[in-house]
Amino acid sequence: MVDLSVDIGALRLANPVMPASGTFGHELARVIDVERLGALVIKTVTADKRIGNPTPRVAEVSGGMLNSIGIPSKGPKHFVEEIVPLYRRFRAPLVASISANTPDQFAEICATVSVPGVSAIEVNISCPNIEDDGRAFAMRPEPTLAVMKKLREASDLPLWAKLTPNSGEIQEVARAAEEGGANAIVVANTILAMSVDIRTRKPSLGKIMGGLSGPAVKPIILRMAYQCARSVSIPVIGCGGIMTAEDAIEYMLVGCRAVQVGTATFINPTAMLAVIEGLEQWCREQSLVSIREIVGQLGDAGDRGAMNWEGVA
Amino acid sequence: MVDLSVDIGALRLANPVMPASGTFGHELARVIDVERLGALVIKTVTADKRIGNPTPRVAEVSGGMLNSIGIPSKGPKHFVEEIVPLYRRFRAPLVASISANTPDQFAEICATVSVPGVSAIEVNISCPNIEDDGRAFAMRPEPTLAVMKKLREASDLPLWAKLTPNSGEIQEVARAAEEGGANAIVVANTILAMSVDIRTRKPSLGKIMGGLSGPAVKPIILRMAYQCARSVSIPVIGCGGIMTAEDAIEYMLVGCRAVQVGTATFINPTAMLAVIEGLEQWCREQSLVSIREIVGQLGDAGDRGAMNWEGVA
Amino acid sequence: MLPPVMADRADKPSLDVIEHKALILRHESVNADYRLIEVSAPDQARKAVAGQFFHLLCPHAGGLEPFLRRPMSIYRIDREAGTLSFLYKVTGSGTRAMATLREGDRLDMLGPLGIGFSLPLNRAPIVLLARGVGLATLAPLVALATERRHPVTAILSARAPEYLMSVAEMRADGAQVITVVDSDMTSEVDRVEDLLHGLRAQGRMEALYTCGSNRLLLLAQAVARQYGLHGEVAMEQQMACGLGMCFCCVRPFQVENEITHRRVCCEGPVFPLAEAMGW
Amino acid sequence: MLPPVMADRADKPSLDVIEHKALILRHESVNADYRLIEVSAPDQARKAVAGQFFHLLCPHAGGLEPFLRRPMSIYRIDREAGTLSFLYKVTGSGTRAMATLREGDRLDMLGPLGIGFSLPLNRAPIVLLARGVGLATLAPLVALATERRHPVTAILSARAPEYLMSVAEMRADGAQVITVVDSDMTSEVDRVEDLLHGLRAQGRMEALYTCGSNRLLLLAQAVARQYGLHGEVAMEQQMACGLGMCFCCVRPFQVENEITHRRVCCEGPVFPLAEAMGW
Ligand SMILES: Cc1cc2nc3c(=O)[nH]c(=O)nc-3n(C[C@H](O)[C@H](O)[C@H](O)COP(=O)(O)OP(=O)(O)OC[C@H]3O[C@@H](n4cnc5c(N)ncnc54)[C@H](O)[C@@H]3O)c2cc1C
Ligand SMILES: Cc1cc2nc3c(=O)[nH]c(=O)nc-3n(C[C@H](O)[C@H](O)[C@H](O)COP(=O)(O)OP(=O)(O)OC[C@H]3O[C@@H](n4cnc5c(N)ncnc54)[C@H](O)[C@@H]3O)c2cc1C
Ligand SMILES: Cc1cc2nc3c(=O)[nH]c(=O)nc-3n(C[C@H](O)[C@H](O)[C@H](O)COP(=O)(O)O)c2cc1C
Ligand SMILES: Cc1cc2nc3c(=O)[nH]c(=O)nc-3n(C[C@H](O)[C@H](O)[C@H](O)COP(=O)(O)O)c2cc1C
Ligand code: FES
Ligand code: FES
Repeated sequence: MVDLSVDIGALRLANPVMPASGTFGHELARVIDVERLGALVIKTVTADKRIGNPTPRVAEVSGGMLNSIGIPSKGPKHFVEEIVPLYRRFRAPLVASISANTPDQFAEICATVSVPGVSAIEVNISCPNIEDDGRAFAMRPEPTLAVMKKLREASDLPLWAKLTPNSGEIQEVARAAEEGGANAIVVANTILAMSVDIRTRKPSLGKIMGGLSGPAVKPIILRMAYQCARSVSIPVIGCGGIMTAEDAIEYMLVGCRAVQVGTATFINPTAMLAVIEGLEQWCREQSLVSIREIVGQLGDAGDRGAMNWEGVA
Repeated sequence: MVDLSVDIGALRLANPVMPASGTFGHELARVIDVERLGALVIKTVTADKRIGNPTPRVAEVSGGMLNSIGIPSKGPKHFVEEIVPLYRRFRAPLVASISANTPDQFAEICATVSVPGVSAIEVNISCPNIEDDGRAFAMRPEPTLAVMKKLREASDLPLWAKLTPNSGEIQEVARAAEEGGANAIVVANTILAMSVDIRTRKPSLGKIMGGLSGPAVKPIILRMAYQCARSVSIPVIGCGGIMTAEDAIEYMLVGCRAVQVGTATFINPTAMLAVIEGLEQWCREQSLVSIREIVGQLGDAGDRGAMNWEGVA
Repeated sequence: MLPPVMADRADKPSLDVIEHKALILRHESVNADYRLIEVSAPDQARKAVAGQFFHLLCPHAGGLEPFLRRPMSIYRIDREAGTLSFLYKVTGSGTRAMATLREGDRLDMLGPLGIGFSLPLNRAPIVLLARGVGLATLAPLVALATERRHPVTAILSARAPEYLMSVAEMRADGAQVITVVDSDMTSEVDRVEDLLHGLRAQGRMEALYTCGSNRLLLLAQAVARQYGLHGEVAMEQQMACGLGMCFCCVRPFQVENEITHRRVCCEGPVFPLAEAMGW
Repeated sequence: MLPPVMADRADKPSLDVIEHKALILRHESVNADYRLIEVSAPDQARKAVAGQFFHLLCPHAGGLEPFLRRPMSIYRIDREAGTLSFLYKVTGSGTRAMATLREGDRLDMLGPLGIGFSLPLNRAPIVLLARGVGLATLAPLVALATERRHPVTAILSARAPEYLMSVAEMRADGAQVITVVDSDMTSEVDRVEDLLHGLRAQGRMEALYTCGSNRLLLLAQAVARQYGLHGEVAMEQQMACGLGMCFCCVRPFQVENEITHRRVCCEGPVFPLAEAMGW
């Protein structure tokens, strides 16, 4: 019997597999047994009410999809009163995801959603900070540190900082999040991208640009997860292009304590359960007692030829 | 008869299709008629001599490949004396690609390779600048401006600045390159990525991390090309994941004057010729007189539903 | 205006959605554009309601494309035989890939999904106004309504006679079918409007259902408003999850002069005619 | 040490490489691991030389994978019949996809590529030392050498007798074949070394060729050095372009105690035995 449980700070998860925010809702319980998931991370809720971006909001690209949903939101009050209760019936811990336009708004909503029934808060700092002319908080270390400190003061719940892969300095941003009091970091959100329908000559998305997700992003996000895991001492949760247990194992080998699965669920609603089963089977094959044994166990690089690279070994 | 010619600054190309640096060499003339290409961009040569990175240097990923070649180089003298003459026999203009570890070395090699037979110089500022603790020049606007000014002084040939998609502020970098005297910008180099062989638990690449190229990067680089084309007035050359004429058309619609094809040539050595033929045919179908008519001709975003988005249209 | 019979709605939270690889029993082309695919799916056939759809995984035709699932309305439900059919137009990568499936292959289908049509009370006569793909969506409503003893008139609009579909099936199901086509201009909006007023005069129109054309949507809205009819429209939007989780599939609706945004996959695809927005 | 006959080399700049979708004439499994595929390719067969390879495009098995081409040595060249064969081991995504090809399908092949084997002068006797995949690479050298009247001894090493391949073919081509296997320990390095000294004593070894095993490479280097033999080894490395453009396929070599890096695809795959580096 393999032990799949992992600890994200103080929070113990039955297994390292959870949905990625915005790709999961209680509706999935109509198709699969969501009780079996390590945690239930739900759609980001913003401090303000939003209708989201004009359609089309989704487009297909090679090896993935673009989305420009834009976080439609009914605000924190509706979230606490209407959404949180919907998840009471599930055993798996509920992880809220929040976002806001300014550090103060962010801290305010963070406090508001720190209610019983919420086990941790994923702070989606990949969204625009209007005080830094629209740049996402997590684009740079300074605003990341500033907002994390405010968030830390606003709540006693575990805070997971979700980073943006659009930053050119994600390691520094990860360190800033840790310094600011994050209990874990999630690597990462979608990569800004676009596509064009050459028949109509229009952008495929109503917002022109949107977030790329799916298998196409995996090698990029895996690299960032590896860099971040080596830069911080808090747990790193990998998220990007995970379709199979093999993908999840790659993320854990480079140092991730847990993983989030997003787009895969759209293709196959049972994808997360298949990842959990695949992890368990792989552990058995490798005769591992606990999945925790593989976290960060990346071997040395280089083939045999590399041994003589600059002279006889 | 369709006019496929485009102007990159003062340099007129017979058509907008050229190879991406490092994915082409005179060896391709053994398989296809390279005379038909818009230009011949060859492998980057560095100021110093280098053996390149240990093997494995290549790995397959979903929708693309990773490489960690690391620019093996015999230096500028060998380039001018041995390589440039090899291309005399071809009609298509030769574009050198250069790189260096410091702005001064960069300027020096730029002057050295400014010889007859070289029609333009692609300056690969996506490589580490040891004076900015190993960060690539093009990661930030300031070092980009600084190195471009030095390069501009060093040569009278057209300079094409090749940017890195790993930057979080590619528009600002593009503007800095223009301000520094670039005659065109190439968007973009490979995206830093990695993958793991879970059987051996080793990184797939000897260098652990390497550059992602191929269809997987197209939506990301297309977005950057779009952003850059709107930020600068010099020509933008799109480069990332182009496998077909349709891909090239997407790049031209978002504002690229020309395109470079890299990885596709490895899969199909005739890919560039197929792109040229496809462009010509598409122009005929759209009854265009010149391919230049479609540059930047991106239509308005949004579907019918979007018309009533926030109220009746 | 007659209230809808909620009992016919399929959006009960209790409803569980099935992901299943169903055996393909039949797969043939109906005309130059359309193909009909029939699968064995007894459980889904028992649950499925006219107006609902399935989210179909198209076979990979080399490349990960088609990457996302494709939504398709239920065209025919045969509870006895335990079969479901889809009538689809070959459009792009997904439907092209679907067209390659052979009898005996499996079709990975997720569903039934969404909210189906609701019927007025007291066997009131209903009118269907369908064009193009809309036909596939409205067809099963004929069977449902006639089964429930509602007199049904179906106005089918198409480019030309050869593009008219399932006229015979609908007649067999007991509907009066009126066909109009562009080729002889019978499909023009004002002429279809005359038809509707005529049907109303004959007492054959207490409720109005439409799908597949913006012009017909606007017409149906006007006529329904004029006579205070119960009306419904089935709408389309690009989808990712098909389950209500991703908010890709929203459309704007007008409720008391307020714009609200609804998800086609779970708050539709069938919506109150009065609230839909055309352009 | 005998100089190689440059005439046999295939690296003339004049050589043009063909990308062609060749008809598959035969495709069968040889044993649990290996499959043999034969294609019709008259032009390539005329050009191809033992030791060269083709860069093969594997069919897409759903997903863009296998993305890159796969290098495969020429196993058999039949100029009269205008056919080429490859003997390959089913390893991962690419070869698995290749294994799905059927007779009558097309195989997209780029080549011939690289530098082939060169033979010593004066019909000098040669010895081949092959293991595993190395056999596929050395096999055509038997035909080339016997054709040129070189006495050929082929030492074939394998895990067990059932994994020995093309023993009969080589004998038919006129080679003396010695088989050694792990299962009875005849394949151990020191016993193979004894065989080589024996062959030298019998005057049957003026040149030595090897492929497929690092242990055998080190042995061959030692023996060739001892007797001053002309020696060659065929090496492998991951490839992208296969044409010498990308520098993915380099390996380190030792030339007068200097390390130099060479591209397997165009400076090899056949290299001077003395300069190759084992580990
Ligand atoms: C609820 C619902 C029911 C439908 N029922 C039917 C039906 O019974 N018969 C039928 O022929 N068609 C139906 N459609 C439309 C059908 O989904 C599209 O024709 C199909 O997705 C096109 O896919 P493609 O890859 O062939 O075309 P592409 O244009 O290549 O598709 C590209 C992307 O756009 C999406 N897309 C394209 N057109 C539409 C559309 N009209 N609606 C939603 N998404 C679209 C695709 O799903 C895909 O993600 C229905 C759509 C919806 C929303
Ligand atoms: C010049 C040359 C000649 C060869 N001749 C033969 C032959 O005749 N018969 C035969 O069975 N094999 C031969 N090989 C090895 C063959 O290329 C690999 O077995 C094959 O590429 C494996 O691909 P895969 O997708 O099945 O395995 P995977 O492990 O899935 O391949 C993953 C990646 O690694 C590369 N790769 C894996 N193993 C090798 C290898 N040994 N050499 C080079 N690249 C590799 C693949 O090309 C692919 O890019 C030769 C290799 C070279 C370089
Ligand atoms: C349709 C869609 C909606 C998303 N919404 C959110 C969101 O609200 N908040 C958030 O932090 N990430 C959101 N994401 C990003 C995902 O959580 C995840 O980071 C990303 O999709 C990469 O994972 P994947 O490749 O497994 O999908 C969304 C992604 C998709 C595809
Ligand atoms: C094997 C390989 C080697 C490369 N070498 C260089 C190089 O030397 N200089 C450079 O500027 N870009 C180099 N690149 C990047 C390409 O020029 C190009 O920017 C990138 O591959 C994206 O284009 P593609 O998706 O069409 O391949 C290399 C790419 C590959 C795959
Ligand atoms: S398709 Fe995901 S919410 Fe409708
Ligand atoms: S494979 Fe490209 S240089 Fe050898």
